[in-house]
Amino acid sequence: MSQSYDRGLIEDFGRWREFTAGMWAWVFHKFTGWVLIGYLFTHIAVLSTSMQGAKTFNSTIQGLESLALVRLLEVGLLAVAVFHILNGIRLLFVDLGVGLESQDKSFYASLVLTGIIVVASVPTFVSGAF
Amino acid sequence: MAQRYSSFSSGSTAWLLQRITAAFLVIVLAFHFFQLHFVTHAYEIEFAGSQARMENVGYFVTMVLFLVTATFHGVNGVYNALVNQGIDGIQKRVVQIVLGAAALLLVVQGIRVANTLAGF
Amino acid sequence: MYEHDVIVVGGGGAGLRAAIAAHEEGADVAIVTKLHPVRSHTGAAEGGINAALQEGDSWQDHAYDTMKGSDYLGDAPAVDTFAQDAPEEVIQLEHWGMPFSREEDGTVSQRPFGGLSFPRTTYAGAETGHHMLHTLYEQVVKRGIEVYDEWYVSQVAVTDEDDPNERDCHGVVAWDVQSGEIAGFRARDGVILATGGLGQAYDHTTNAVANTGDGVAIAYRAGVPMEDMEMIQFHPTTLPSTGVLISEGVRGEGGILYNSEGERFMFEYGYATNDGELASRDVVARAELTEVQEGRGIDDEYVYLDMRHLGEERITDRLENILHLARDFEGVDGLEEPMPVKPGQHYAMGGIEVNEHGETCIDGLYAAGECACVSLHGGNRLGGNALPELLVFGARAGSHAAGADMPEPKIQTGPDPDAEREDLGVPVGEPGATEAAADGGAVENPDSDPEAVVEATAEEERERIETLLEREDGVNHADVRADLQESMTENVNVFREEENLEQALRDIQDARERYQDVYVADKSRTFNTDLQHTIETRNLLDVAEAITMGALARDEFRGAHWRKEHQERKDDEYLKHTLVSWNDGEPELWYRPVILEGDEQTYEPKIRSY
Amino acid sequence: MSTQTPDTDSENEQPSSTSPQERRMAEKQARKEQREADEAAAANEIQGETVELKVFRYDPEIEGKEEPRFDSFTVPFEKGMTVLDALIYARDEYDSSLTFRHSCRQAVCGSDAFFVNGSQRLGCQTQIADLDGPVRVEPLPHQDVVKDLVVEMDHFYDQMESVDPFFDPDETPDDELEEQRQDRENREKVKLSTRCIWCGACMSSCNIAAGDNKYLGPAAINKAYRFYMDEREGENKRQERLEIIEAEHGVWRCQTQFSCTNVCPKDIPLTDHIQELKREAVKQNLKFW
Ligand SMILES: Cc1cc2nc3c(=O)[nH]c(=O)nc-3n(C[C@H](O)[C@H](O)[C@H](O)COP(=O)(O)OP(=O)(O)OC[C@H]3O[C@@H](n4cnc5c(N)ncnc54)[C@H](O)[C@@H]3O)c2cc1C
Ligand code: HEM
Ligand code: SF4
Ligand code: F3S
Ligand code: FES
Repeated sequence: MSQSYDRGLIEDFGRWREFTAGMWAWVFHKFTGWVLIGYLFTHIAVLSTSMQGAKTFNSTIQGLESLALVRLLEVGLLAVAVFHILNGIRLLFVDLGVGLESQDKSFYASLVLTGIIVVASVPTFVSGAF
Repeated sequence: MAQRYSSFSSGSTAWLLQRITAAFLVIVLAFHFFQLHFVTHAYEIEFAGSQARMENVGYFVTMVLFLVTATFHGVNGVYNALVNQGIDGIQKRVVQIVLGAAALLLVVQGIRVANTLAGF
Repeated sequence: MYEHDVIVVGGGGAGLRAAIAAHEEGADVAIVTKLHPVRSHTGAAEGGINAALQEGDSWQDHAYDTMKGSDYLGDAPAVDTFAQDAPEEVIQLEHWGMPFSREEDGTVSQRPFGGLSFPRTTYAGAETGHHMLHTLYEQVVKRGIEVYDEWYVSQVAVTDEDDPNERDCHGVVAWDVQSGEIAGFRARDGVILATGGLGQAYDHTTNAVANTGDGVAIAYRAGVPMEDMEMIQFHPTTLPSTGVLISEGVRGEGGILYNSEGERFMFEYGYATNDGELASRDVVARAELTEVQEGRGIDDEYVYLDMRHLGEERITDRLENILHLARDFEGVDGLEEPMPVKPGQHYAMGGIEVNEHGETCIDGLYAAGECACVSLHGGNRLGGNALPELLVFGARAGSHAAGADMPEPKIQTGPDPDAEREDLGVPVGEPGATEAAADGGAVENPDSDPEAVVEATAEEERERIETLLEREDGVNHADVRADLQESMTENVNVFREEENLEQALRDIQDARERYQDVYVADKSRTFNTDLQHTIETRNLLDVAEAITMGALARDEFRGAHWRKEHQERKDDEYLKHTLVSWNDGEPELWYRPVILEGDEQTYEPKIRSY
Repeated sequence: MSTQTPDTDSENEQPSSTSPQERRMAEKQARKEQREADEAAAANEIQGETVELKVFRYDPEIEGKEEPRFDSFTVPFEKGMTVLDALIYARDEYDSSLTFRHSCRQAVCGSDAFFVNGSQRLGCQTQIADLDGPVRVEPLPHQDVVKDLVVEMDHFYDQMESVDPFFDPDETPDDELEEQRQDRENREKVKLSTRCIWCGACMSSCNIAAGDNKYLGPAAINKAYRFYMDEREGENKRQERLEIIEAEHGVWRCQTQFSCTNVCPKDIPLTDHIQELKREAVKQNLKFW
């Protein structure tokens, strides 16, 4: 057998510039999914403070909520969740075989909608923190 | 020839459940976010409030279901992502065990929290 | 050394069908092919497969049309066998799942085609060949037939008796393109050559780059005569830059041809005052070339085929794939502009001389498909008759090689000492044919043990390749090939004049001499296409020479063969096949009479008019 | 009747003060310079429009090519020129060792799928005029490179063949001349799936196939679809084939990236077909509940 040259994984990541809509959707969906499940773990961990009693619970939550950083992270979480939901819905349609021809458009729509929802929610999210 | 499988674990079930949980999550997650960021603002959250909500059986059940479906959905998603990256053999076994344990832990701990809150 | 009962060289329609047939006969078969089977040029066929399937049609009619189409240069036993076997073969394909186009009631559709007295062309959309090729390959996979893909066969291993009729073929020698390994393949029962067309002898062709006439040249150098090589079909509407075929459908739907003056020349200049654009292929091709030669071509090269007037709706409905072809391969939008077209080489009616079982004169050596000449198409192939040929004669060659019982053949093969010979008076042949570096001819081999024959041939091949690779400087084969193609297109095209044909022979001779100094710049053993093309060019020289010799010798106008000096068909003189034998590198041209007595009728030469 | 002695004889006899190796190297150098000069001259000579090609080069055996690199070629542009035409020109005029598969020149043989300006395309089906220069041509990503633009296809073929890609009815009509019937509608349904030319572009574009070597890949799944949906197919085979495609590395691996559908030169709606098979598998399994 002749040798052949395996260009390895670097290739894939080097090619991100050439990704098309469906691939970006896949990348983002993956990323947001992982963030969400990561968050779920942290979330439950934080809530577990309630098991030590109401005080600890309250002070932890309010302590966290008073941090601007946490507020910003929450906006991030919202963005992540909203995108995952919208693109998730898009994927559900794709699974049903509906609207496959406009899969790229629906992806862009998810992005735009996510943007709008997040921007619109910012005031509610950060109010009181700054 | 690529190998054949006896297909003892049907991928279709996991796939379908991932979609069904997703559909369910759309609703609950939206509700959850709305409830805790818009109806009650996050910074206003207090033990008492959470307790009050949790004492409602309907809410309690929804939250537990939310937890279970989200866990399944998330963990199965992660597992799928890893299989897509071509894990196999021992590696795959380990991932299955770790993810399974993590999921179990998450669900158990989550239910305990909910119980505490509800005061059951 | 690899060993099998039957070795099939080539994985196109003919090769695959032969392999399946041999396998069904119980043989251990292997296909050795330079392209993966699904890459074969059978996949390019668009139009369809002829077979008399319907009520009201009969194999006799199909045979009659074929014989008439051949301009009475077909051999009746081949024509009859063909027409009789075709229906079963086509239905066989259907049973194998081929996605034929269907009628309302679910039966396969048939459409009319040029030269047929009945609509008997079955088809699968506009990509019949593609579906046929894939369907056959699927059956090969199903049967687990071994395929050595990307193995280039360069020689057949043949014993060295003086008379080719007494030689035996014991296998082939091939090299693995990917690794450079050269190996012998021993065939216990037979070798079937199914290497396809030779369009690369011309620079403008509908054929693939891989269609280099390898099988024809290999068999020729092993002692098998080439038959009717001068009979080359040209298609009038091919795209100038690539040779991609624009189907007759465009003209059928009402597309018109015009020249640079905007004249509808088929009528204006009286080439075909009745049928106009729909006159037969050769007539239209000659008309186009005349226009160009008389200065009314566009860019001195092509004419326009215009379908804009048909309207967008009709075009997208019926000719959509043409829009894609023009767009993808010529960068022209057929809805906005006329499409440039010119004639291109399309099909070789001639080839390796075989009988109706696919046997050559060398025992154990068979040929089928476009590389073979059972003498079915004679002077002119009817559209849709090549694909069924692959099936019918591929299957027969496969069965026979695997030892099936078959009746005595009626067609004779092999050099005949009593035949009428002709000397063209122009130098032809191979300088240095007997030198070590030259390939082909029977390898000297005192030992008649089959394995030794294969091994000795392989050894010779290793030496030759070594020699080619060792040369550090010399001529690039691409230059030789380009000159050859140019000369062939210039001189042995649709128009054939004595002077030009002689010029072509001199050019070929020239090219041969230059080829003696050919060198391979790429020294790698890995996927060396430079080496492969160099060897292919050598094959092209041999087939081009035979084409030209035949064209020069045949002083008449028959089928696709048009001679300026001889404008009529001469039945009393030329109802005979042209054969060219290798003869140690000095080609010898001789004739064998056409067989017109068929199973049920004797075909009477009639005027070929439609 | 030979009039000429083969070149090699005289060459071998050359009295050499230097070792043959050195001599060859020197000659090689000279030739290289000559070639470069020729190329430069040719490039200068070219009147009118030209195209700049950047082509990936690699050869495990040839010094200087063992490390992959890009070579540039300047090729005269002609109307209607395709990427394949440009490559052929570069090979025939400048560097005959430039290696790529190609055959039909008309998008039916599927041998010349390359990575052109960041996308999987057939060289013969891509008009240079449609591309931004310089045109960058690379071998298909995610497949091992054998040499230059030639990639290892065996894995792709294995995947294609692993779905039992052949028709296998339970029974065919007894009469040799009697065909099986197929509804026009059913033929329409499988029509697009039968157009596949095995070029491998889709497989190369799919990130999942890149990560998971066992994933059947879009082309093989499409092949399975072609038979699964054919009403003439036998029930037994249909079930068997379904099992193959719904195994762990079958349809479930597809993450609907759509890249396969985007690049397929035959416009086969691959994602569509994969999704339909997923649903089909779910349906079949639900029956047993
Ligand atoms: C554009 C076009 C349209 C056509 N349309 C029709 C039509 O509508 N109807 C019709 O009946 N006919 C049609 N024809 C003619 C018909 O398609 C061909 O004659 C036929 O397909 C040839 O098949 P084959 O099996 O002989 O050769 P091919 O399909 O060309 O196969 C040759 C095989 O041999 C192999 N091979 C070659 N040389 C070597 C070697 N040295 N070593 C190893 N392997 C080798 C190749 O790899 C290949 O697998 C058309 C032809 C063209 C070009
Ligand atoms: C709210 C509605 C949600 C919808 C509609 C949704 C939808 C989906 C869908 C359809 C997939 C499968 C993608 C595929 O297989 O191609 C998926 C994957 C995933 N989801 Fe969700 N999801 C939702 C919420 C969540 C939540 C709450 C979490 C976290 C707990 C989560 C975590 C994940 C993860 C980790 C993946 C796998 C991502 C990957 O491919 O790597 N999702 N989601
Ligand atoms: S499905 Fe399309 S892209 Fe994939 S191999 Fe077939 S033709 Fe090529
Ligand atoms: S690119 Fe891959 S992920 Fe699915 S849609 Fe195509 S197979
Ligand atoms: S050369 Fe055959 S597909 Fe491009």
